[in-house]
Amino acid sequence: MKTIILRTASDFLLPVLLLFSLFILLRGHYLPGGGFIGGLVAAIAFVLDAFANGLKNTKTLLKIHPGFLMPVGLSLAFVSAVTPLFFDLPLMTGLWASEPIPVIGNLGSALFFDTGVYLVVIGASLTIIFTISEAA
Amino acid sequence: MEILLAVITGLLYAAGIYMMLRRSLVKLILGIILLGNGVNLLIFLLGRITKGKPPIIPEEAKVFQEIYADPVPQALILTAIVISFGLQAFAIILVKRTYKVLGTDDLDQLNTTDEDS
Amino acid sequence: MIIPIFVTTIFKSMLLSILAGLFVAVGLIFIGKFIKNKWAAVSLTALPLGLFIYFLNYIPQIASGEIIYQKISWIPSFGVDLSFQLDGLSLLFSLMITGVGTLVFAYTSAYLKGHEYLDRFYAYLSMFMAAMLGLVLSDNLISLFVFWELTSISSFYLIGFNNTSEASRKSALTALGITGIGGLFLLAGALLLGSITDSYSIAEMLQNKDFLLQHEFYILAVIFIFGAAFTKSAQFPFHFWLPGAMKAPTPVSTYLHSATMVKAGIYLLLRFSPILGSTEFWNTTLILVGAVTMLYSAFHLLFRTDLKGILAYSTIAALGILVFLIGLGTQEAIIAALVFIVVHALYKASLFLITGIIDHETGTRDITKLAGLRKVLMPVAIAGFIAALISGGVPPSIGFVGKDLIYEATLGMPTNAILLTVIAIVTNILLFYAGFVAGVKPFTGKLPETYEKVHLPSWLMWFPPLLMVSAGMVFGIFPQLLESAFVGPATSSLVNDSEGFHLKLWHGFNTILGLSAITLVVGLLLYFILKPTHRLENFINKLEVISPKSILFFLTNGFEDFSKGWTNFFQNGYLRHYIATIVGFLVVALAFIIFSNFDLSLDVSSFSELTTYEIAIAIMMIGAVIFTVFTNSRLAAVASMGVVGFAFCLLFLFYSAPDLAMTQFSVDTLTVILFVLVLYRLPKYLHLSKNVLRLEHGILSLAFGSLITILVLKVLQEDQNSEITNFYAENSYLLAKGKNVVNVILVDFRGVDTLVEISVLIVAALGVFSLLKLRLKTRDKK
Amino acid sequence: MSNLAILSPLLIHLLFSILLMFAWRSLKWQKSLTIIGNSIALAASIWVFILVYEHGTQTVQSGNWQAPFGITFVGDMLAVTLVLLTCISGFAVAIFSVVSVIKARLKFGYFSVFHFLLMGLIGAFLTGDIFNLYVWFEIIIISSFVLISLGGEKNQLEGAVKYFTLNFLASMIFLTALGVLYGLTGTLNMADLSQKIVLLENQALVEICAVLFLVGFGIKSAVFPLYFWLPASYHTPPSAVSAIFAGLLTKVGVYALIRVFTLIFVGDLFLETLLLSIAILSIFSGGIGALIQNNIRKVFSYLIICHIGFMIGGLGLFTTVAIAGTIFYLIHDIIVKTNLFLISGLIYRLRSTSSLQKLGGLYDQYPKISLLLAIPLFSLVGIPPLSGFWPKISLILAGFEQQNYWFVGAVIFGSLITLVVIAKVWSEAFWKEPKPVKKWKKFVDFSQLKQIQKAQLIFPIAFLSVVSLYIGFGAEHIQQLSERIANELMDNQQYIDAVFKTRTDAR
Repeated sequence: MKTIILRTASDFLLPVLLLFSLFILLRGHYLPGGGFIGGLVAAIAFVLDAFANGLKNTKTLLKIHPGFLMPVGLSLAFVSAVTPLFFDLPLMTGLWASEPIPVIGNLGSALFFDTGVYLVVIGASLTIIFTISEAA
Repeated sequence: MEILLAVITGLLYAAGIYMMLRRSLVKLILGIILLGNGVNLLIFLLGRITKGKPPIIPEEAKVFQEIYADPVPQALILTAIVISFGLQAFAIILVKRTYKVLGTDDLDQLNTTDEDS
Repeated sequence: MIIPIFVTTIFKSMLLSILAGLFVAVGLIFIGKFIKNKWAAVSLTALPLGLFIYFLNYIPQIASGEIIYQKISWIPSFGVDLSFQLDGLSLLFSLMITGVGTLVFAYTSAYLKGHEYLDRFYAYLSMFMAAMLGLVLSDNLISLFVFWELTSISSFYLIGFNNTSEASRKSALTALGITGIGGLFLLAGALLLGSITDSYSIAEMLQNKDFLLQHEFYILAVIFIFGAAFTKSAQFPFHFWLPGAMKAPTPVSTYLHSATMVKAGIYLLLRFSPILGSTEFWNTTLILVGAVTMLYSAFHLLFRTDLKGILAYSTIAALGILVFLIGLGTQEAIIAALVFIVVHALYKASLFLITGIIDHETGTRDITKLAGLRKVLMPVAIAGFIAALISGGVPPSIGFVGKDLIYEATLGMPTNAILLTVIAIVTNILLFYAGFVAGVKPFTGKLPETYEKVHLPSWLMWFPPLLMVSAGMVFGIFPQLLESAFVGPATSSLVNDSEGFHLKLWHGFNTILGLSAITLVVGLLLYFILKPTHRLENFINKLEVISPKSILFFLTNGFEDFSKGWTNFFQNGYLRHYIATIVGFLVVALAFIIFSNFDLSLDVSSFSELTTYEIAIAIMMIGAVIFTVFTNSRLAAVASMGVVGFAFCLLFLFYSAPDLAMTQFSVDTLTVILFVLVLYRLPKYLHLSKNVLRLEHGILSLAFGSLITILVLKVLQEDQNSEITNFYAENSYLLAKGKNVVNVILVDFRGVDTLVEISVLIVAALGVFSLLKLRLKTRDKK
Repeated sequence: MSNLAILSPLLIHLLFSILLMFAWRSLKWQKSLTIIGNSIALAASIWVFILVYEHGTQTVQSGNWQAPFGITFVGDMLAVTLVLLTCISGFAVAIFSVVSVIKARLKFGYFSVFHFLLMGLIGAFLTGDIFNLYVWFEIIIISSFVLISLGGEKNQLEGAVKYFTLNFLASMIFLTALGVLYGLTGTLNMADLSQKIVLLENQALVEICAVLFLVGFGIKSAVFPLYFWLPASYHTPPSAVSAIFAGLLTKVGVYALIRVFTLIFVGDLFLETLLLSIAILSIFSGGIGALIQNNIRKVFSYLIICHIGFMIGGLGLFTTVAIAGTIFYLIHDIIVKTNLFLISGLIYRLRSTSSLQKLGGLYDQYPKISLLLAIPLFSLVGIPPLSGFWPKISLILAGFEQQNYWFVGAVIFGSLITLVVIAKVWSEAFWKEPKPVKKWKKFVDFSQLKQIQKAQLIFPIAFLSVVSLYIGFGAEHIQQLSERIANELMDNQQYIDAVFKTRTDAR
């Protein structure tokens, strides 16, 4: 699998795909996309990289164990879900910044939530795939 | 088209169940995936299908002006797909591990826990 | 709420009298080890003795016709309360329970001296006594049932007291099983009666008597009550648990299985005879069952050589007599029954205690080996002799009075008087024999050498039986004592008009005296002629094959085989069998509804047209599915699965679901990667199933698939107008500030779904991780 | 305030599962955290229970979207009672796990998944949205898959494959039913469904939908003829895991059946007959299955099936009295069944076997523990006045009222067979002389444990036994509660009103 072409391509592809996944995440509120799809795309990017450069390289590139992303992402989602409770609003109530921000548009708790989803999806998918590749 | 899709739905259910009824662990997984797809299609179809009108509000507008596809089933299916992914991944690993520990792919060999001990 | 109730009412003494036993039982769990020295054990006797005296105090009040009623609210929602009624009948039983209890408690302290589990034994006995008191004092039928079950459980523990012996355990289980069935009958009966009369109070049922007798469920209620009474009081064909129960230590046999617990069924029948009695069904059934039980067990005792066996069968016979008398139902019969309850308690308890002494000192209960013990156990021999006299109805013992009453009752019957009397006489003759064999035979004749060194045990053991039989003689000579204190009040609570009837020892020369004489003479003859031998016992044991016990065991074995067959048929270990059953069940249910309700016509006008693209996608999908199912290559199957997935993407794209298409695409990619990673480690396909089975499964699957298709088409015919969709469309941007409605639903409208969904993913990942990384060594198990 | 209150036990469990993931490496932290988390959740659930008990049904419209547009959480009396019971069981099992589950398993996320499982259960009880219910079900089953296979022993895997497949099938059937329901009504909120479904012309389709739900939930609640996964798998994982499964997992299926058949599909004769038939057959099948087993945990597994029949039967009779009986039985059963499997774990620890043939002598060797164990065992049988007895009154009375003598007979049969089975267990495991057992080399016998560890094994059992005793002796309270719940269920307008009451003041 570790052909030169694939390796070169993936060196190039990984940042592009990651950027793309972020883009998908951010635009999700307006166009097709969102945390799930973004996360899955990012995961595929890393998987491709692992195929091309070997699991070890990808892992060093990642620096942290992908599993760590799961609690982090879930915490993010959890926090954005429970924050409204402190304003005496029900769980998951959307909170919005009063002014839209350029590029992203309206900034609200929904985006934090979606980012949490994004991280969890990356973490979970990579944990699954990496564990299997190590064991296989 | 709905008729054709309804038939395909039925076919996916039938194929899923048939594969689950086989003795091979691999076929069991394939059956599970097929059945999952069948269910997704059923929900999609029963949410009434619409061609070429994605549920995205046009850039200039604030509400929909014309007919659009029902977004609710789409959201449900999206959730279901991701959940199924988790379950299927787990199932694949479970099968792999089972094969490794038991040394067989034959489901009929997996009946010691039902025997009286 | 519960606590105040108990605090305010704890001093209402009747509840306390019951709780006392339970407190002692619980206390013994914790301080049990201190009672193992002899005097501590004796001091426990203070419990029944105190209660006995307490109940004695009530005699004047009750005799004057008063009924003491106490009620403590417990579970009003169910109409269940702790209401106690002390009338003549309850008082008679309470005195018997506590009186015999006192003697048994004292006896036990010597009988089981130094036993490792003496504390447990006392705990069980105390619990039993409490339960039994509760049973006879309860006015509420449900709380009566509560205590009824407690007696069964205590009995289970007492029979299984020697728990390392398999026979003990088996007997305990049998007894519990039989009385358990009875208990459930009682529960059903109680609930039925309660729902008919709208109250569980026995006193209130008595008020509604006429209504009950007319009710369509009268027979059913009676059957339930009979079921309870017959099992508890060991009536044919449920009698066999009682001889088995003799595995328990002798004090238990004395207390539970002759004097008190087995009389609970009798108590129930007596209690209900004013309410449900006096119908033909009631009387006939009781007479029949009683008579069969009497004769059957009286006949059986002839062949026994084990002293406790003889006593067990004679107890069953006595219980039969009681049921029989209640069945006769006349005033004379009820009085006879009440007197006989006391008589029987006195002599049978004594005989059991005596047997216990013999067993304890000589180590055997085999009647063929025992003789001449009077030389070493004189006081016991005296007690035995008197007990035999009472049992045989020899004047001037109270037994004579009792027997007279029985004959009087049978002779007084308007129909079949002769037949009934003959049955009673035959039984009495055999009981006479039993009493003499148990009470006299071991003490007469020549003392075998082996027993010369036997010596008299502690007075705690021989004094109780002596006391009881003495009471029997005193009552015989002064029957009015018995009448005023015990039988009179009890009679008045059961019979409307009890005036003008008095117990007498001497009625003058009449037919009844003649019958008594016949009983006496024939019984004595039988005793001298018939010597129990093992040969006879073996002979009768061969007949056991057709006894109710064997039949029941045969049936339970059959039931067990059936259970195995049934369970293994359904739970046979084959996953495909399970799936097929479940899907089959679903298919049958769905098909039933579909074909009984639907016309299968279809209105196609609302459906969209077919285009070439769609047909192409459809063909691709169908082909891929079929290929997945039938290919022989795993890799090809996985690949065509992938094709199915990508066809889905196209479909989603085509039908306005871009988000779905993207998700499906990514997920599909990952799944295929996963599959490929794992697949190399898995074996190749084998052709495992037989073709017939494949065909069956194919038909089942296709049936299921077709039903789903029909269902889908039918649902598509209905109008659907989704209110929520419209709301989302209108407010997605205005309120939730998003234009991709699917995404807005996911993160806002239905964000909780998503929160849980990512948790699912996490757990799945954790599961995969642990499944692959965690390897337990076999030695690390659990 | 109510915004936070109803969901607090749920959020606490979620929070602690996150914290536990962060504390992945430290076993000590994991143990302390789980005990703290479960204690807080227990306290919170008591608070919620009292709140609802005093102020009536509470709702939370998540995202502040009014029903039926958002996901509504409904804390009615039934839901919060079950949440309370879940937290009680969870608390007991967590403490039991600390000692009884081996380190290797604990190191691989046992507690984290355990909290996810409890969260899922609580969510399933509270949610008022049918698709959300599906999602909660999924977190429950995936957690249970992980817990049942954690450790990957041979028989665990065998059990897990069956458990997985059949539960997955159940989920798919559930999802199918959901799709049909949405296709018919265009809504997912259960209160809304209840209103819309009666308006539908084609009631046969509704009936089909109900049958699909019945089968989907029926598999989860292990009724005849859908129970096969249960006896195949419940005895394979560590007993702490089986305990939480036995106590709660099948009951969540029962809960879903109760909810769906009192709120959405009401008064269909065919369905009631079907429910009653499977109830009677479950009692029968489970009872005779338990009779012939030798493994003590299998005996208990079959008893679960038997007693599920009692509850489903009460639902099938569909009168207030019967439903009250079902609810009472449910309350009793959750506590007792959890305890039973903890007991089986303790017995294993005492004797290193679960085989009835080899067990024995417990009563002689550990009399006080034995008497403690006798409480749940006899509660299960329903020896009056212990907890299992009282609901039978309601069930039998309802059976007489509806003149369904088959069901009355089945209840009596089930009670009798439970009595015989438990007496047999007692006689074999506690009375008989033990047979020699080959122990694993590393097996740590009870006597070798430290005092604190012994306490951690005994305390949960004692705690649950005390709860059982309370249910038995304080039956008046439980019955009043059950009747109240039954009345709420039979009059589903209350539920609907509670969901929609704030519709007017939407934001």
